[in-house]
Order: sequence, then C-alpha cells, then structure tokens
Amino acid sequence: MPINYYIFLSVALFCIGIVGVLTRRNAIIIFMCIELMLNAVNLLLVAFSKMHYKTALLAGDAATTAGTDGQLFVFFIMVVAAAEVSVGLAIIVMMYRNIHSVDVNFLNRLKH
Amino acid sequence: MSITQILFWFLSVVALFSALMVITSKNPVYSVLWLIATFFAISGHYILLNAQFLAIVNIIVYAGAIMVLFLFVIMLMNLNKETEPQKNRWQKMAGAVAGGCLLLVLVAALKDSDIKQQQALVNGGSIGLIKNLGKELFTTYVIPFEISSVLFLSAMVGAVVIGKKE
Amino acid sequence: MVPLLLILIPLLTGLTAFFIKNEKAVRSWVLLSSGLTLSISLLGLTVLKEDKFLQFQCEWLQTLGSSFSVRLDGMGQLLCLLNAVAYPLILLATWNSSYKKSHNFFALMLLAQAGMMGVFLAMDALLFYFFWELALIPMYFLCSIWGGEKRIAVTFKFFIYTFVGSLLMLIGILFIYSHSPSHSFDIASFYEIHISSKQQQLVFWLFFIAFAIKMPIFPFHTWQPDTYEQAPTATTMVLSGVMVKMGVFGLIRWLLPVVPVASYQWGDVITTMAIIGMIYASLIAIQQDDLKRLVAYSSIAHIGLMCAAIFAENQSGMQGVMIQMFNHGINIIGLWIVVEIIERQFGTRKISELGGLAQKAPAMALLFVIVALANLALPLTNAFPGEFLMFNGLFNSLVTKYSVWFTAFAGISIILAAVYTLNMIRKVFYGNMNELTATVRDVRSNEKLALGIIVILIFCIGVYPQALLNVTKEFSEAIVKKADILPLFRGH
Amino acid sequence: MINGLGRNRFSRTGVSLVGCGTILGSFILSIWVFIQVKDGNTHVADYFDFISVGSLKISFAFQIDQLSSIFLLIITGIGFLIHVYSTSYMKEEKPEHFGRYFSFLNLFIFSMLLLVMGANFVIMFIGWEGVGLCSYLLIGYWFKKQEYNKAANKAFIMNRIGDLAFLIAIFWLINKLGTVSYTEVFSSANLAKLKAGDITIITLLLFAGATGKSAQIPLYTWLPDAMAGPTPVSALIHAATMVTAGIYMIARSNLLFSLSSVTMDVVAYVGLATALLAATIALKQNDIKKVLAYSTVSQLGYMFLALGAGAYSAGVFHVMTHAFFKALLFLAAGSVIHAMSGEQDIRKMGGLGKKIKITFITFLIGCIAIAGIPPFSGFFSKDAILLAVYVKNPVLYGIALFGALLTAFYMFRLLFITFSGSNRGSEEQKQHLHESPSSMTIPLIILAVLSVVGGLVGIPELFMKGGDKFSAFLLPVIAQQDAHTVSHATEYMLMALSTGLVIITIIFAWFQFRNYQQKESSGFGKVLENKWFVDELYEKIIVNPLNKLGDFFNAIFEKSVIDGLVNGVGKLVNYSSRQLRLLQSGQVGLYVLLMVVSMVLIFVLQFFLRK
Amino acid sequence: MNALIVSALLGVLMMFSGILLKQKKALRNVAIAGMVLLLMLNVLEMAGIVLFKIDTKGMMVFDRFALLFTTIAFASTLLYLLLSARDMEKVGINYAEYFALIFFILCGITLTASFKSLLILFLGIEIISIPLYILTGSDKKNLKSNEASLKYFLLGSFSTGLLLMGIALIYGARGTFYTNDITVFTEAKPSALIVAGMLLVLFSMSFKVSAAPFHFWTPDVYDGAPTVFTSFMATIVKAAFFIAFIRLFDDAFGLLQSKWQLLVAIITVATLFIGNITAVFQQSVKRMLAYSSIAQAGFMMLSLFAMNTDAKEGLLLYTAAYSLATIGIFAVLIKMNDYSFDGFNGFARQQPLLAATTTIFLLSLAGIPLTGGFLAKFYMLKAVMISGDHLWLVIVAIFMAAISVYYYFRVIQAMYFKEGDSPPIEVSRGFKWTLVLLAALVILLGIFPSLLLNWLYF
Repeated sequence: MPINYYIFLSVALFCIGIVGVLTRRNAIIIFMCIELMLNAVNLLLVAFSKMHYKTALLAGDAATTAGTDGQLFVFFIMVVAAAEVSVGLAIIVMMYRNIHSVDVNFLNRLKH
Repeated sequence: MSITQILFWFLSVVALFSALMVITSKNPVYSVLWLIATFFAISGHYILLNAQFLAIVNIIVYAGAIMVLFLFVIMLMNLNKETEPQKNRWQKMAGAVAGGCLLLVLVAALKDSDIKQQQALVNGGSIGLIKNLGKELFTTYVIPFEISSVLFLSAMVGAVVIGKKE
Repeated sequence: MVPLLLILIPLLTGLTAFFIKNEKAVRSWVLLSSGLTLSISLLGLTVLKEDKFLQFQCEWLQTLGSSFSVRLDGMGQLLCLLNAVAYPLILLATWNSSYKKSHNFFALMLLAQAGMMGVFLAMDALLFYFFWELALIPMYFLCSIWGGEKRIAVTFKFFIYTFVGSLLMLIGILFIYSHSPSHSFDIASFYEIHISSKQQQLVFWLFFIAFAIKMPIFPFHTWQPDTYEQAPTATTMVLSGVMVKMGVFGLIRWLLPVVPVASYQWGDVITTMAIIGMIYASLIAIQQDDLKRLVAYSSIAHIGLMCAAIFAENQSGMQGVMIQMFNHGINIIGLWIVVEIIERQFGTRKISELGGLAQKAPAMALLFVIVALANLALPLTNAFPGEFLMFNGLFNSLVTKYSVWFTAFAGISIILAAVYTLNMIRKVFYGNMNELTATVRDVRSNEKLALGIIVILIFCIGVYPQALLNVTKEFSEAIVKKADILPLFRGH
Repeated sequence: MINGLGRNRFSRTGVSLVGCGTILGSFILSIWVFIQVKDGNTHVADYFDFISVGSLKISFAFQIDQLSSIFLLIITGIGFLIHVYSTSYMKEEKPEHFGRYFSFLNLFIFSMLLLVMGANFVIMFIGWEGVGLCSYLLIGYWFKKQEYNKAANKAFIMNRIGDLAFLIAIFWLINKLGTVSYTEVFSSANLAKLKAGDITIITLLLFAGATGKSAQIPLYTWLPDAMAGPTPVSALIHAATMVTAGIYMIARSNLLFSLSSVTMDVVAYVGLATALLAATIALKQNDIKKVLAYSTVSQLGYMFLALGAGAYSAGVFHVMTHAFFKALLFLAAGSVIHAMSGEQDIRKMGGLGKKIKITFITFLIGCIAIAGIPPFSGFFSKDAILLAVYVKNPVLYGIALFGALLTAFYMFRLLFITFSGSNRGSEEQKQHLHESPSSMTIPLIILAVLSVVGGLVGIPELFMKGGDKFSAFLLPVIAQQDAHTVSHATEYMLMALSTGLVIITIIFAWFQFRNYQQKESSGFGKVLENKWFVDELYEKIIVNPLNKLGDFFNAIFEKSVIDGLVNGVGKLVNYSSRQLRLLQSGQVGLYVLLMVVSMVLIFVLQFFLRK
Repeated sequence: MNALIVSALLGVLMMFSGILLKQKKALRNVAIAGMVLLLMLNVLEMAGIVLFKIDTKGMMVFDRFALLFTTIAFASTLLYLLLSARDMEKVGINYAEYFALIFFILCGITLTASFKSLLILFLGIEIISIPLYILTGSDKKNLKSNEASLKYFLLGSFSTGLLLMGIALIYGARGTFYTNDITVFTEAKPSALIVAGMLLVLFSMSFKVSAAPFHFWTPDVYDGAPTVFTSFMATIVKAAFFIAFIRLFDDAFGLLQSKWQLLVAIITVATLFIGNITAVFQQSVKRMLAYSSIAQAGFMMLSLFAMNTDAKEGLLLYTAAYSLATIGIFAVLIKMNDYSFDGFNGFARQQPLLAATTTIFLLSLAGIPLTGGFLAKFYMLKAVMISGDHLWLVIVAIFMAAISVYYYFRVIQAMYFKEGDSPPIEVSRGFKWTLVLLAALVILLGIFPSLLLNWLYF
C-alpha cells in the first residue's frame, strides 16, 4: 500500500479527533476524541514501521528488524494511554462528584 | 484491485465513518460504541499490516479495557441520554472549520513528501509478531519498559489520591 | 585602592546602617561614613595621585567578558568628589528632619551613594550598568517610602522611565559588545570598535535615550519635576545634585568616544533639542508656583546647556561641562536646602503663599540669594566659568554650522533664568510678610554651616576655577581627541 | 583695592567709617595710580589663570592706563563723596540695613573697579555683571515694596539681555582671535586678521551690550524705574558710574569700533535717538528723580553720539563732567527729598529755593552745567560732542542741538517748579522743611565746585593754548580721530549759537514755570507723560506673549502632550491588558480552538508562505 | 542514572512510608532526607561516581548539562520542600502520596534532562504530566482545583497527541527515534514530514512550557491548583520542560535552525507580549505570577531562538534564578491570607524580613542587576545578540521586561508603601532562615554566576 494512503488516513482520523475536541463539550467525549487522535498516531507509526521494514528489505537486508521500534513505540503509547485514562477518568469522576456535570462549558470559575 | 486493497479501503472507510459518528453522536454511549468500532477498524489495519501483536493489544487494551472503563463511567454518571444541550453553533462551526483547515494544510504539506513513492509492506514481514517485538522490548527497550512502570506507579498513586474519599 | 574604597565604604556602611536602629547612632554613623568617603576622595585628588592608587581591577564574570575594573580619572575625580561632598552637606542640612525608620532611610541613601560612585568609576560597561541600576533602586525606595502624597505613582513613573532607558542602554552595550573585536565589556575595547555609521546611529540612540532620560533632556523630562516635588528633600538633593550627572557623565564617557560618527551626525539634532528644552523649561519655570518644581525646571534648563555643550565636541565645552557638573551639584543642593527649610517651617512650597522672609530671616535670605545668583552663573560665582566655557564651546564648535544660532538661543535661557530666579527671590524673600511667614525663624546653625560651606565653595571656585579645570584637563583632552572624527574625513 | 565688605555686625558709625574709609583709601590710591600713568605708562598686573582651557587662556589680570585711571578717579572720588553723603542720608535705617546698604555700595565700587581695571574682556565682563548685580541689589534695597523689587528685576534682566550680547561678542573674539586680553586683541596684527564683517558684528554686539548697561534704546526703560533705590545710589550708580560702563567699554575698544563705519553710524544714531526720546519724556515727568533719570538717559545718548562720531575722548570727557553735575543734581534732589520727608513729586513742591539755600544753589549750578552754559563743565564737554557731530554731519548737529535745548528746558522746568513759586506741599512737610546736615551738603558743595571747574581740564585749544589736556592725556589709549576740520570761526559760531539758544530756552522756561500750577496735560503731552508708551509696548509684545507661552507650556503642552505621551503608553498597556485578558475566557473549547487556529497559521506560514 | 533510579525508589518508599508512618513530621523528614540523598548522589555523579551503570542503548546520556540541570532542579526542590512541605498538609490527607508524586516527577525530570531518544522524552513528559494532573486536582473539595485539574488534563492530553503525531511523522521520515539521527546531515531541502513533525513537536513543547499561543492552560491551572503545587509546577517542572525543549531542538533539529528560528521568534514575541501585558491588569498575585511565568517563559524561549553556548549556559542560570525566586515568592504567598495585591498591603511593617526577601525575589524576576534574574536575562539577550542580526527581538524583549517591572513592583508597592490591616501571619524561624538563604542564593547568582556555570566545564 502506498504510504501516502496511510498518512492521509491517519491525518484524517487525527483531525477528526481534533474536531471532536473542538466541538464537543462533554469532557468524556473530548477525552475519547483524544484517544482517537492517539490511535491515529498509532496507525501511522505502524504503517511507517512497515514502510521502513520494506525499505530495508528492498535494500537487501533479509534479516532486518527495521521498523520494530515503531511498533514498540505504539506499545508504549498504549501503555501511557492506559495510565492516562485511569487518571483522566478519576479526575472526571471527581469533577462529576462535585458539580454533577461533565460539561466543560461549566468550567469557567477560572478565567481572565 | 486485490483483496488487500479492498480490505484497506473498506477498513479505512469504516474507521473514518465511525470516527465521524463518534464526534457527531448525541448520546455518549453511542459515541463509545462508535469509537470501539473505530478501534476495531484500526486493529483491522494492523492485521493487514501484519502487526498482530498490536492488533490484539489494541483490541484487548483499548476496545476491551479502556472503552469499557469509559462506558462504565458514563453509565455511572447516568449520561446515557442526550444530555448535552446544543453547543454554541458558531463555536461548533468554528471548530469544524479549524479542524478542516488543519487537515487541509497537513495533507497539502505532506502530499509531496519525499517518501510518497514508498510503500508500507502489507501482509508480510515478521517484525510485528510477538516474538520479535518481545525480544526487542526486553533487550533494547528494557529501560523504557522499566520506566513505564514508574508511570504506572504514579498513575496508580494518582488514582488513589483522586479517588480516595476523605 | 582609592576607587575601591570609595565604593566599598558607602556600600558596607550602608548595609550596616540597616541594623542600627537608634536614630542618633545611625546619623552619626552615616556622617562618619560620608566624612570618610570625602576624605578618601580628597586624598585621591591630592596625595595619592599615582596610578596604582587610582586603579583597581580584578576578575569577575570573566566568562561574560567582563571584569571588575574601576579607575579614578579626571572626570571621575570631580564627580566622586561631588558625590562625596554632597553627602555630608545633605546630612548637615537635614540634621533636624526626622524620618520614620531612619536607619532604613540612611542605609538606602548610602547604597545610592555607592551606586553612583560605581557609575563614576566603572571602566567596564557591564559594571557600569550594574552600578547604574544599583543607584536607581535605593532611590526608588527612598522616594516611594518617604516622599509626598502622590509619591507612589510619581516615583513609579520615574522608575519605569529610567528603567526603560537603562534597558535600552543595555541593548546598546550588548550590541557594542557583540561587535567589539575582543568580545569584552572593557571600556578600552568599546573605544576600539569599528562599526558602520548606521550601526553607530543605532547605538547612539540606544545610549542617548538612557542618558537623556536620566539627565533629563527635553522631551524626556516629565518624570523629573514630579519626582523632585514628591521626593523627600534629602533625596531630591541627591537626585538633582549628583544623580542627574550620571546622564551627563554617561554621554561624555560612554557615548561620544564610542560612537563619534553618530554623535557628529546627530549632534545638531540633539543640541537643538537641548536648547529647545532650555527655553521651554525656563518658560515653564517662570510660571511655576511651587518652589520645588521651579528648581526642577531650572535644573532641566541647566542640564540642557551641558548637553548642548557636550555635542559641541571641543575642549572648552567639555571642560565647562565637567566643572559645571560639579558646580551645578553644589548650587542646586544649596537651593534645595533653603527650599527644605521653608517647607519645613511653613508646610508649603507655594510661592504665592510666601513673602517677606528676608525681614526676619536675613541670613537665610542672604545665603539663598548668593546660591540663587550662583545658579544664574553670575561672575565670580562657581557657575560662571562653567557656563562661560560651555557657551564658548558651543559658539566655537567646529562640528556644527549653526553654532551662532545655538549660542544665541541658549543665551535666551540665561535671560529667562534671571527672570524666574529673581521673581522667586522677590516673591519669597521680599515684599511684606503675611500671617504665615510672620512666624519665620532664621536658619539653624547646622543649616547655616551647610549653606556656608556651599557659599564658600561657590566663591572659591568662582574666583579660582582653574583648580578644578586642571583636574579634568587631560581627561577632556583625551575625550575630545577620541570624539574627533575630522581625521576620519581627512583620511578618506 | 578690593574692599572688605562692611558687614552688618558693626555699629552704624563703624560701618560708615569702614565704608567711607576704604573708598577714601581707594581714592588716594587712584590718585597715586593716576600720577603713575600720567606720562603714558600702562601697567598690566597678571595675578593668576582664571580660566585656561586648551589654547584659550584667560588670566585674572588688571590693566591700568590712562582711560582706566580717569574712571578710577571718577569712581572712587564720586564714590567717596556719595558714601559720605549716604552716612547721613541713610541714617534712619535700621543698623543691619544700614550695614547692608554699605556693603552693597562697597561691593559696587569693587565691581566697578574690576570693570575698569580688568585687563581683558572677561574680567571686564565680571565687573560688568557685578555692577549689574549691585544695581539690582540697591534698587531693591527697600525690599518690602514689591514695586521696587520689580524695578530691580527689570534692571537686572534688561542688563542681562545686553550682557548676553556682550558675552557673544567675547565668544566671537575668542573664535576669531583666540584671546580676550586687550593688549592682544588690539594689537595691530590681530586687528588686521579680522574681517570687516566680523568686526562689524563684534562691535555691534558689544554696542548691544552697552545699550543694556548704559540705558540706550531699546534697553533704556529700566533706568527710570531704577530710581526706586535710595537717592545716593541713583547718583552713584545710575548717573555717575555704572551707566557709563558702556561708554568705557566702547572707548576701550575704540580701535575696534573705528574699523567699522556701520557700527559707528549705528552708535551715533542710537545715541542721538535716545538722547531725543529721553529728553522729550523728561519734559513731562513730575517725579524729581525720574526727570533726572531721563536726563541721564539723554546725556548718555549724547555720549554715545560722541563715540559714534568718533570723538571718544569727548565722550569720556562728557562722562566725567556728567558724573560731576549729575551726581550733584541727584544728591541735591536727594537733599530736596530729604527736606520734603521723602516727597518726590515736584507738583507738591515749589518755593523751596528760600528754605534750603545750599541745595538750591548747588542744584542751580548743576542745571547750568547740564544746560551747557559756559564756563561750566557741561559746556565744554557738550560742545566737544556737538563739534564732533557737526564734523560728521551737520544735520545730526541740528538735531543734537535741539536735544540740548530740550535738556535745558526740562532741567530749568524742574528747577523752577521745585524751587520757585509757592510751596504746594502739605502743612506737615512745610513744617518739617529744613536744610540737610553738613555731611550731605559738603559733598554737594564739592561736586558743585567740580561741576563748575571740571570742564576746564578739557578746555578746547580754542580758548587756551595747550588746552584739551584731556584728550592729550588719553592719547595713548584713544587714537585721536577728530582732526579739526572746522575753522575756528565756525567753532566760535557754533558755540555762540548753542549758548544763545540755550539761554533763550531757559528764559522761556522761566516764564512758563515760574509760577507752576498743576494742570492736566493733553494730546501729545499725554503721550510724553506716559513715556511714549514704551513700557506698555514691551509688555504687550514681549512679556505677555512669553508669559502666555510659558502658561501654555506649563498648563497644556507639558501635561497633555509630553506627559500625556508618557502616560499614554502606560494607559495603552493597561488597556491592552484589559482586552487581552478577555482572551482567557476560561473555556477549554476556545483555548483549543485558538491553539488549532494558530497551528494552522503557523503551518501555512511555514509551508506556503516561506520560500 | 543515580538520580533516575533513586528518585523512582524514593517515590516507592514514600508510598509505603505513608502507610508506616502516621506522623506528618516524620514523613516530611523522610522526604527531605530522601531529597538530600538524591541531591548528593546527583552531585556525586557529577564528580564521576556512578552507582548504577546500566546500558541505556544510547537512549539517555547523562552529560554535564543534564547533570547540572538535575542538580539545580533537585536543589530547588530541596529548598522548596524545606519551605513549603509543611503547607502540603493543608491540601489534603494524602500527605505521603504528594511526596511520592513529587519524587516521580523528579524521576521524569531526570529523563527529560538526559534523553537521547524521543521515546524517553515522551515517557519523561508523561511521567511529569500525570502526577501533575493529580497534584493540580489534589484539593478535591475545591472546585477551582477540580476545574484546573480537568482543564490541565484535557489540554495536556491533547498536546500529548500533538507530540505523538509529530514523533510519528519524524519517524516516518527517518525511521529512528534517536534525536541525534534525525538530522545528521544537512539536506538541501528537508523532508516535509520532518518539518511538519518538528512543528507539531514544537507546538506540543510550547504547550508544556506555556509559550503563546499554547499558554492558555497556564493561568487557569496555576491559579486553580493548590498554591504549594503551583509553586512546584511553575518553577522546577517548567524548567525541566525547557531543558527538554532546548535539548530536543539542539540535538534533533539543530541543523534545521533556519526552518524554525522565525517561528520560535514569533512564539517568543507572542509569549512575551501576552504574558507581560496580561499580567498588568491582574488583581490576584497568584494569577499575576501565573502570567509572569508565561512572561518568563518568553525570555527562556530566547535561548531556544539563539541556540548557542551562551544560550545553554544562560538557560541553566535562568532556570536556577527563576526557580529560586519564584519558589520564594510562592512560599510567602502560601502564608498569606489574601492572595490579592491588597493582601500584601502593609506587609513590610508586619513581616520586614519576609517582605525584604520577597522584594529580592521580585527584583530578580524583574531582572534588576545584582540579582540572578538580571544575569539570566542578560545571558539570554547576549545569546540572541551574538547569534546574528536580531536586534529587534532584543528590543521587544527589553520593552516587555520593562513592562514586567510594572506588575512586580505593584507587590513591592503594596508591601512597603501602603497601609494594610490584614491579620498577622505566623511563620517559623526555620522558614525565615530558609527564605534568607534563598535570597542570598539569588543575589549570589547575580554576582557570581560562575559558581554555578563553571560546573558545566570543570
């Protein structure tokens, strides 16, 4: 598959995530959109990893492990995302406990 | 058009469509479900790229664990209705336009990059297999791996700090 | 050794003064300190004339290309002397004024003195900048804590204003540094730079604005009357007597020789500005009803003349400026002392509310009239030789085509100076007493002593100015030579 | 020569003794000096470097030659007399004020001596300003009256205007010659170096300086006001000595002036105009001292006329004779005022001639002298001037003669109104009327004698072989210009003409004012009474606009433009701060939006705008 | 390496001591002792004594720059703990956990100071960020704290997304995460992927150091977070991000300077402008300090712009001077009853020593000579000046510095020149002495910066 396809697909997903962050006001959904962005990155990394692998193969290195690092990076991203989710949801829940809402528009005690 | 290509297009369309549905669904629960659909599509891509390990982890961790957690929280908060009132339309519009512009700009910037001729190897290569990744992870990447434990520890402590009732 | 002591004595005594809570003790301490400074300064001027005494250098910030380098040269001698003379005078004159938390007051005063000493002695641009600011900060606190009603806003304006100026100077310093051949802040390497005329002009303005604000030169002067009005008089004396000289000093040491071409190119503009300022300030002074503001505007006019004379770029003007810096310092302190006495007695500085003081306070009237006349540069008072030389320098300047016009217009201001000074004397000291002024008491002995010393200085220097001129002779020759760009033209 | 200032700690007698004694000492020294220089010597005493910068060297040096010795004599001599006179005139003052008076007076003498003895222009300038200062101090001597103080200020400021011109002239000299000492400036080598244009400018500037000090158009208005000071001061400073400093200066620089015909003409015309203007004003003044003041201005005009005509020695001669008779007149007027208990308005006097005889007679002598009736001193000096003018231009002569007639007219008007007719003063004044004490009358008498015979030193050759000693004496200093080109017959005729006309005028005045009654003047008289409205004119075109300008600067320009700009920057910062912080709305959505928008912009900039 | 491992271990230790030790004082003492140990080990490592020798496969390198910075950060943290550890009690019940989180953050700081791989950078940033989200929200009953936490979390995650996208793009172009390999040779035209990735990384890092226009979270979060943690976030953490920033751009994109220099200049100017201007109108000192931290970030950005030896030295000096001063001010601020400017009215009369030290800190922040702040700013300006023809940037910076005087001096004015009647505050003797020590350090840095900077070389 041409790498450009993956790039565009990922970028599209990434931007959809951004649009979600911009347009929604439910904190949980915003957070989900961020996860979507991370997944777009993951996809891109995997695609690149395979691209580099292919490049190395074509260069004649049959036993190459080029591109492994990309996939491992994805693994770490997932790890971090998991940790982030636990903390993030805890914060959202705490917020909800206090003001019974997860609407970010209500987050305006702090301004100016 | 080979089967791989068909699959690629199919998965791409699914991923994009469900991603769009995530951000447009009124009901948060639907959003979660659409997001899970997206993750599945992405996992499909991983499989297509012969990155089985990540595909599995993606489904288990993301779709399985994380999204369930989301769903759980949403349910806990009783947000499974269309609770969200209409957001300021101008802001929505502005958000969509800004995001669109960003997409446009990124695509325009990247479309002529020097690697546009290159291909991602589909359906082949063994680097995505658990054996290879594991070997690499526990040799070269052992330090980051250990470090991520600190991350988890802090996340754990954090969850305790935040969650514990006073 | 001498310059180091000149800085260290006020600095250390100042720091110690913070901890002497007893008012009497702190006064004596400060008097002791300033007396010591004065005697060291005099020693440096008379006995310890060899280079090894007048120079001090040690490593400091060498990675930055800067060192702790201080030296007493001609102009430095004079200004340090002024600084050293001013303090005992001020202390004497304000011996009866009480300040709450006086230890802090005097400590800050001494710190300011240390800062000013440093400015006059520094031979390294960065060090110069350090001291420049060090002098400013204590002033800020002095004026803000012990000043008049509107002190906070006014002092703050003063502070910000001068701070902006000094920051611009900092840019200038950095600019020269980055273009200096040896990447050093040493003044010698500053004197050696070769930069294009455009760059010179840039640097010129960066420096000039800083100095112009400090002096102050029209139209950068608006902080000054307000600050003088609001500051406690002892501080005002330091400000106007010594601190404004920092700007003039800076022009001579750090601007003219460093960027001679730009100084030449902009000389006419600056001189015009200075002269407009002189007339402008004099006209305003005529209209003033507040004694402090009147003196403040008069100071602007006088400083304007110094600025104009500097840009005449000849030795007459230069030496005139140098001795005038000293003399103006002495005279204006004298004026302030009287203003302080008046304000302390009557609680007002309004000229319109005063009158007839000479009837009951003849000594005060006499001393004041002498100082005021010295301020007018009457012959045989100290200001005359200075003004004479400055006007002569201005008139005989080779670097401008308009010297005659400059002199003529600058001359108008000396007429106007007569107008406002005499009017002030007339309205304050002459005429009939009113209810307020009927309670006047003559000067106390300490005030009389301070004024007496000033008057003696006025006459001594007025009759034999050559003593001071000799001090600055070589230095001014060197500066004029450095600033002279005519050889450059001849070369091409 | 330099007097210690008699300070106010002494008793009154002590002060008088110290004051008079030092002047007497000076006088004696002056005579000694006079004898020393009689045979054409010039002494230059160089004390120390006053200012020495680069190539410019100004030393504190004195030069005594014939010209300065004449002035020395006048200054110390008349000064001494006036000191003596003052001891009783001022005796009603409080001790400290009495001391102050004498210290000022001595300071004045000191400055005046400095002025005439200085060996260069700078020292002259020092004295020049010094006398201005003393004049200021003495005019404002009675400092309780703001009117007087204003007059003092006016005097000082007007002098300063002249001083500025003088100062610029000095700079010009330094610029061209690099020196200010007389001997060097007037050396023929240096004079030859100067271009004609430079000479004209320098001399004009010097003359402008002289107009300030010597009360010529346009800077004369301070002198009449200066009569606010004590009368002896008026006599000494504002009649006999200080005001003649301008003449001294020009006479001193005669070599320079002679090289510029333009300046000479200007000097002559200004002098003549001043003489006429002041004389016309004097016709209608009612203050006894004001009349004398305008008369002084007028006489100074004559002196300048002489200088302008090139008759320097005649000018200096007139300075001397004028010093005698004008000091006399003033002192006599002082005596009158003293007698009338401070009354100065001649309309309230009259018939005093019988009561205070000595004063009357001395006043009369003064009047005759000033009117120029032979053989009184004024005749010779004035005649010398008129003759010189005639040589220069007969039309000018006519005008000058007319001025001389006016002089005679107003002086005798003054005399008759004051001393003849009946007394118009109050009863109390009539009671109080008495002759002054001897310490006042003796100087009067001495001066009267001098006024009578003083002219003889300059008696023209016409009358006496070997006459005109005066010019001869000054010859080393003043190059003789006025080679007589008129025949003796013409000279006689001119003398006779002027004398005759003067006598006719006096007789006319006698009929006019023998029995003076007060009446309103009208029309032109009003203009004269108000001094041609010159003061008002100055007020309108110079003082008021300057005040307005200052007001404008102070109230509007300073506050709203300059300070406004500075504060405006602060306000701008404050305003933008208030606006900018609204950006921080607290809305996460907005934050992200702004971030994304700026990202887009930066991307666009990076990829599509930059090459 | 010493620091990395020990800080992680200390974090764990604190977690457990929270269970074992019930006394808060004991906990505090353990934490402080641990901090001292950490600092000492780090200094030992600078002297060449390394306890743990682990092959990081080139992903990290503990060079002098990194070690010196970690030393600065640890020393600052030690002082911070000495001054403010007691005040953490007021925040909530999880006293031990706060210390644990702080140690974890320090672990992250060690990573960001010494990374050579984008992966380590990413992990380091996350290890710093996640505990911060928690600390921000640790005052659970306080809605402001909640809000700040959530905002910080959402925006922080968003910026992490950007960072990851950037890393992915860079990886795509180059196939490696090692920073040194990203631009090892000069190319006529760098790949669009690298440039785009670099921009995204730039945005993300700008976000972390709160540079405009990615600064929006800063005022709200700093304001909402418990003051004691704001102090930590605004100083040591921000400094760490800056070190990461400059390290990344030096190693990875140093050769592309022409590509990003203008952008950095724009960001710098915007940051200086927004930070300084907006701070002028604030009514709360805490919020003013938040804006001031943005403004200071603008100055630190100058080092990124110039990217030469002076810039790096200067940045270290800047982080030290800025951290010390800000920690000091916050330590005093925590004690105040009223965070508004008026709350400081008459403070000098009530607490002359505290007022004097606060004044020194404020002067340092304003960049007045003889304080560390001045030399730090001076280094920055000098770096820019000798990096080429960028006078305009220096002039902008200077004018903004002048504006900064305005708001810093408002505090001084309130303390010294205004009368106030706020109830007196209690401070311990130790607190005072630590504050004096801090002030002395600030001045020492202002007079002899070489005491610090010589460590870079000797």
